[in-house]
Amino acid sequence: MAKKEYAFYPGCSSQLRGSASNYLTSVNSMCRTLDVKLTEIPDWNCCGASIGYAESGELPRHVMNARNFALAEKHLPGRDVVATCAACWLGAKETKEKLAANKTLKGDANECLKEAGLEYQGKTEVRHMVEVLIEDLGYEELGKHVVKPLEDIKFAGYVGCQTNRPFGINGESFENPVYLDKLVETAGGEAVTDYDQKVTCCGGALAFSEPEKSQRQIKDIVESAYDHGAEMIVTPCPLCQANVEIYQGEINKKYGTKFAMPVLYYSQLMTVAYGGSAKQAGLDGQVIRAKKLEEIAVKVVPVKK
Amino acid sequence: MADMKTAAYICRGCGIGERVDAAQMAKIAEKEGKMNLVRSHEFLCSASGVQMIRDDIEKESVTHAVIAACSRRAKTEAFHFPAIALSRASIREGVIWSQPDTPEARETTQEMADDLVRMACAEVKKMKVPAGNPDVGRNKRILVVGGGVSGMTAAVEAAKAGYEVVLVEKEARLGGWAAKLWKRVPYREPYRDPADTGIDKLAAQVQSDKRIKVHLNSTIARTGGAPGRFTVEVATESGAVAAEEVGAIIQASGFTLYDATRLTEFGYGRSPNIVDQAGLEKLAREAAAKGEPIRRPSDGGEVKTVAFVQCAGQRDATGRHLPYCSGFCCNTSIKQALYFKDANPAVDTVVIYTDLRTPGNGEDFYRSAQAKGVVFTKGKVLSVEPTDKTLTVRFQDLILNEDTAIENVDLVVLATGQVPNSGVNIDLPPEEQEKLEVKPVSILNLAYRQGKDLPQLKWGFADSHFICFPYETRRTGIYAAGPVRRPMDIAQAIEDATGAALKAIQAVENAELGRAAHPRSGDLSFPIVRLEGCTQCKRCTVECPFGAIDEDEKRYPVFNESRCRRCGTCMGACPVRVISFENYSVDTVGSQIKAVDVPDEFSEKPRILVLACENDAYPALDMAGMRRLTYSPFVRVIPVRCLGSVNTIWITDALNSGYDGVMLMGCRHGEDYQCHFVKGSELASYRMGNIDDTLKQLALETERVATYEVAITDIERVPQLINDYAAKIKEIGLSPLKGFG
Amino acid sequence: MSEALNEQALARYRNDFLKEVEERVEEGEWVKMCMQCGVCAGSCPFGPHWQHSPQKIFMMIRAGKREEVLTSDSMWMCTSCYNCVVRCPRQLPITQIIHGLATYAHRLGLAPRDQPTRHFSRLFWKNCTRAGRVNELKLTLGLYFKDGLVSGIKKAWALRNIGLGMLLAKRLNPFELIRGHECSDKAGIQKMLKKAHELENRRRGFQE
Amino acid sequence: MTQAVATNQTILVVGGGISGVTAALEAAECGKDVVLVEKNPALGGRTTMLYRYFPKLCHPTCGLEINLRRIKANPRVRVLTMAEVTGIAGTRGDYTATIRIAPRYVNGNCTACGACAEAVETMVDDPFNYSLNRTKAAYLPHAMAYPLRYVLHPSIIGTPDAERAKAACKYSAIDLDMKEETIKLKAGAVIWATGWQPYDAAKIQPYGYDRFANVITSVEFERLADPRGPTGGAILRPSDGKQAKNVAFIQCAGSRDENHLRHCSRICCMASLKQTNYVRESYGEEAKSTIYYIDIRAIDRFEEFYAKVKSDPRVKFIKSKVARIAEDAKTKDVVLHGVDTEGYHRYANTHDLCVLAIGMEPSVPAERIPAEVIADSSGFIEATPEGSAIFGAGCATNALDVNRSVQSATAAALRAIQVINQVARAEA
Repeated sequence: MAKKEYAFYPGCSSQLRGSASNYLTSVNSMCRTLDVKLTEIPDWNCCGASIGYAESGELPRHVMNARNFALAEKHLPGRDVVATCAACWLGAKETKEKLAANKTLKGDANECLKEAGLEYQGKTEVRHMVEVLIEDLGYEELGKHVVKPLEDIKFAGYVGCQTNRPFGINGESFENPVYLDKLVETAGGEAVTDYDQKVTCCGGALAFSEPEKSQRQIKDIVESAYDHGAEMIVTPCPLCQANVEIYQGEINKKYGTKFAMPVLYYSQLMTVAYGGSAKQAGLDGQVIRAKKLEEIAVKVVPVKK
Repeated sequence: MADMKTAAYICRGCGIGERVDAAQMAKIAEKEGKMNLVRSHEFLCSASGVQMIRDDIEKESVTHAVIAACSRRAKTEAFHFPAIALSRASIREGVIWSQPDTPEARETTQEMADDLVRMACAEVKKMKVPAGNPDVGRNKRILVVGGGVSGMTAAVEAAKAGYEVVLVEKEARLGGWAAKLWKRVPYREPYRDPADTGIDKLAAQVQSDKRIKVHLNSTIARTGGAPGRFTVEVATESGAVAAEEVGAIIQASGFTLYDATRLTEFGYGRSPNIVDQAGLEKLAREAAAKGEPIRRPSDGGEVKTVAFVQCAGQRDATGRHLPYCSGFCCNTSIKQALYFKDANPAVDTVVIYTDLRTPGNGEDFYRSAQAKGVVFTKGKVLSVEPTDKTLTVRFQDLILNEDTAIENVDLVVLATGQVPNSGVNIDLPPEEQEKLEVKPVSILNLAYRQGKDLPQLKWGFADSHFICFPYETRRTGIYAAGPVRRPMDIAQAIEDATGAALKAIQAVENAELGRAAHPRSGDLSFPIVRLEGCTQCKRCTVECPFGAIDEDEKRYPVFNESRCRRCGTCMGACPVRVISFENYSVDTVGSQIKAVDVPDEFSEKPRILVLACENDAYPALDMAGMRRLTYSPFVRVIPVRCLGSVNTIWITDALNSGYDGVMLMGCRHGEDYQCHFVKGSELASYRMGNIDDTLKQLALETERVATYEVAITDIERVPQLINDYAAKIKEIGLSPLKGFG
Repeated sequence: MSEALNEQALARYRNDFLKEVEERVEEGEWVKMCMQCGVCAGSCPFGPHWQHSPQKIFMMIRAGKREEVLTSDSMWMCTSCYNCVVRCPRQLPITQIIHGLATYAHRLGLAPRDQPTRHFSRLFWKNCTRAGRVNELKLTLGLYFKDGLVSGIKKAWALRNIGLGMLLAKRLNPFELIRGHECSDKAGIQKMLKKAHELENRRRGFQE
Repeated sequence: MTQAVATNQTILVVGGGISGVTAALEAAECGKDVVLVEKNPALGGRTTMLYRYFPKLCHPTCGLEINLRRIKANPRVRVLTMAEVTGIAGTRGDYTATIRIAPRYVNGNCTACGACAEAVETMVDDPFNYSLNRTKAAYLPHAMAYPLRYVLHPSIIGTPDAERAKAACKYSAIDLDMKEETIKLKAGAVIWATGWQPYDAAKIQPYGYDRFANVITSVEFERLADPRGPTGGAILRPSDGKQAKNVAFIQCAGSRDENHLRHCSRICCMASLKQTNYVRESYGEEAKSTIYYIDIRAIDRFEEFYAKVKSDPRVKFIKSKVARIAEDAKTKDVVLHGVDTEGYHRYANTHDLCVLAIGMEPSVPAERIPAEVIADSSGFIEATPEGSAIFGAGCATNALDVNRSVQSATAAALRAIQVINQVARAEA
């Protein structure tokens, strides 16, 4: 009997060999250590993301999210839905809020779901994996499992947008959230607490359509991490991770910079700190290798009694 | 006086005993001060010390006492002996705390202490415990001029407190402006919808209250007397005149909307479809009466679009219109826009403003109007042009940064401002009065020497100049309330009128007991004049800042004690010195000046007299002492009620008796004056301007008399002023008049 | 079809653009609540690229500048960072309104023709609704090849390092071209969405 | 003092700021008995912490001196300091208030000679300067404190410092055994005048009050400009004590904001306009003030003051709600980011110091008042329920300037007197 059980909504990017597959890998390893059981929502679908708006309109977008809730309510009743992707979490949370506030919209949504033989009740909560960690387990519990503190690595906690706004993590500020720093410290790493690009937008989906503009954002984000002496960036968001990591080469070309800043997920840090292997932490999934972290991952530590 | 028994009490506490020779001070009190009783105590403000004084008052029947201890501003509870004449010598703050604790300074410090004892003894012997004004007015009825919201509120609130009220309204019915409104701005949660004016209810309350007597169609023909005994002639249209006796007056004469015909750029008068806010209220009431929507005045056509022009003829920098903001108009336009929106959401309503001013919960009303679809556009209206049926409003959109226009506007509402109904501007010289195209009609017709109406502060508003004391008009017992005082809305007018009612009640209560009103609240002393010595020069009647003094047919001054604020400006003005207060007179100060021991010309020790306003300069000096800031030991400080009370004889006496210089410290005057008696410090500086001749006659340097503006916060500056002046005196040398005095 | 839609809208709302937005744009009823403080304009990461800032767009809507607003490129600059939403003193859902306006402009065919974000947005929606899940490879390629084969190859070549990096990192799956991730109940999803679009059109008063 | 005798013809005034003091005096000068309860060790409230008043730029202590003299001269007003009303039982015309009085550790013997302050060594935050500096743990609250009596900071009780203070006092004025006491007081009517407090600036996260040294509030700026303040009146910025010549003022810091205070705080526009004068006073032609605003609310006659400031070439107005503040890591200058909405101009302006024109909230929100009142959505007292005699006054009722607070307090005094007179008539 696992300590905690959730209905898991991995989201498109986290699928096998998806752009955030390393996120999924590390989350699974981390949760194994923490005895958190994630049961994938059967046949879950894309959240539509914020970028789908041109064609989606309002109701279709909500219906996409409502379907996932409906599936969870049907197959995994009583369990909170947990999302690892910021966009999935935001989309689902917004839908839940809107349908709760607007009876007509809820009615419409259910009329649509009927077409797929489903019904949305609105009983289920949606949570971000970070909420599970700090609210359901707590930093203390998270700390207990650390066997390989990530000593002398400086991390810049890059929270980005959609895990932070408009909902954010309870009790955290929109302008200066500190939970990533706390997670880093819990994992025994050093957090760059005065990192001033914490919540700067990476351009999000516009990284594809407006590369120049987005890469200017990303440049600031990475540059400031270097300025503050960070060796790695850690983030809770797949899109942030991808944008900030993979465009560094492009930026170097454009601006003559020499960026090679590893960008990781908090879950990868936790996995390594929990004694997981580089593979279990999905470190092989880094486009820019996180060498120092890999070194710790291979280190053998005496097993605690 | 046979029954005078004097005593001096010298405290040795707070280091006085260590710093100066208390025994010597005691001896001086006895020998020079001629005190019948002299005691010294190591801790005078202690229970035992205070008990000692009490016993002397009871058993030894001491009537006049000197307390040589701390400042008159300290330990007031301990040294509270209302039954006797009391003079306090500030040995602590005024001497040991403001002088360096060094062997070299010991001698001059002692001299200071000794002099302060001499001065206190001299003063107290000239003082009397004020007996209070013998012929006080006891009438406690309250006259309210104006039957609008402010007036009716004042009446009702005063009546609720148990006072009788006479209310005079010039119109045939009560209600004033508020009665002309269809609805009022909300004043309670949720601040969403226009509210009922409640004016009929209020009027009914006034009419049904047996304590309130109402005169309609009436004006004030004459107001004579003083607080507690005003006699008022109420003239009705019919010509009949009713006499009313009242104790205090509230002037709630309200406002008139700024004349929109002057706003040619907005086309007022060129189309019936351009109205001011009052015009719109009229339309709204008429429409409501018919149960119809508001229609286009020109042809009764349907109103589809309404534009509201904010700050019409207000906040005007050109000098052509009102320079101020009337405060109420933004909320009023919002309310009026909702007249349309609430009736029919399809009507377009646009409010064109530069700064939208909806303070407090007005913000909710603003939000409510937005939610209901009122459009707010930040812009400057350039013109309103009548077309055949409708109007075109041209304006500069300040957000979109373009000149643009709204066409086919059915109705334009101009938010014009409030012009106070404050009567005659008595400060305007006669020739200026002549120039006015419209001769203002007096509201109160005061039979006062200084003019018919309340003095105005600015732009006709009869407001107080004081931020901390908003009800301080310059006519004791007469209070302005509502928009005549300051531009304001109904909610504030109600609050204001209630406050004014309290002040009126307070005025009649004070008058009955012969007590002064603010700022010398409770003071029982009052000016006493020896008419036999009076030369009818009229200075006192002209200069009294509060118009307390009239003139009889023989041009002798007639003092109205309960109008008086006890500043002593009359005393300072009087060239023959026939005006005095029982506890504050030419003598009480003059004798202190003379009591000081002025060293001879060889001593190298100048003496500088400081006459300091007790309201600001003296506390500043006091606090300088508390901060142990030192200043020249050659100064001798005498607090005065106001520089206005300073009689030039004090200056000449001082110079004649060998003082080397005189410093006058008073409050700031001119625009933004700080003088609590309005004109005191201004008059003083004017009088001192004339003293130069006197100095020349005495063959003295003009520097020997200097006037300073001192604020209560000048704690660091005052010692500096003194030291600089002492240096100046050293530079020009000691007075040649020493030894002649 | 979109032209017809536009004609119909013009006819229906005459020149009351504010009303049109309130009825037809997601969260449009909030536009009137703006008090022109400008905090949104200053909070936008792509702010400098907005020809008209959100608060200005709201003012233009009130001023009836329909054409200017709907053909504007500005709405397409929104990165969905929600800075404006959390800072707005009137709590307007600005991000949703801006998306809503873009959607509407797109529906009416007034949005700038080859606005890249507009293109990517439709591509994404098509991609993720086809099988219920995103096919990242097709999505990316679709973007590159939007202007035809040649420019597509150029772009792909220019960004080859990225693709390669992702490939090596096993975060990009070439086989997705043939067969990507899919939901099993594709049909249900299609039906469901068809219904959703019908209902939405009815509610917003579009008839096609 | 604590055994104040009171009857149901007594008026209880809660709060000794300018509103409470005014209400108490106006009532007493009508011949009523008043007990004035203040939670701080001295009367005067927030106005004493202001450098100057708008629009006259005069000094608050000037009026305070007059009011204190009125109190000293009027035996009908009895003052309880360091006292808080914790309960009000009973009904109109017959209330019993429970008052908790904190120990001052200094009794009536105190002559304010200052020997204790010289003796103690411990320094504590100076509340009079919003803790911008520190003061001796035995202190006189301020130059014009009434009662004119020192206070011992509770933190030193039981330490040698307290003993030192005691030993230094010749007049056995220091009583270290003083305990908190609770008294009950009768009253016929209550005037609630607990005033306002600045909104917690740290909650306005985009402005980084909690992160950037050179972002301060308008109330703190008053202390900087005041000669009695922590810098002796020099406008120096906190980070490095450098002269702050280029100052930004951000209006509606907390006010008019659904995320913070829903209401408009009314005074902040005038306060900032006034404060540009401080900068001008200190730095003359080198002074540079910039006011970032939504609407300038210089209501009624204040418009003239606005016009005057506007005509000063050294003061700039930008119609914009600042989006966020960043700090220059090296210089610690503040960089304000936003858009001037008049014509849409983007800016990133660097300033030495940024002053947040902080909003007003009731210092005791209605729900914490131990009696039933009708409140608005911000917790200000809106009205008195039918049949009650608990009347709001001053900033407990609304965001008001000094002038309006005094009006409000004067009105409240009459409402209380109406009740007292009814009681008197009934008992006569």
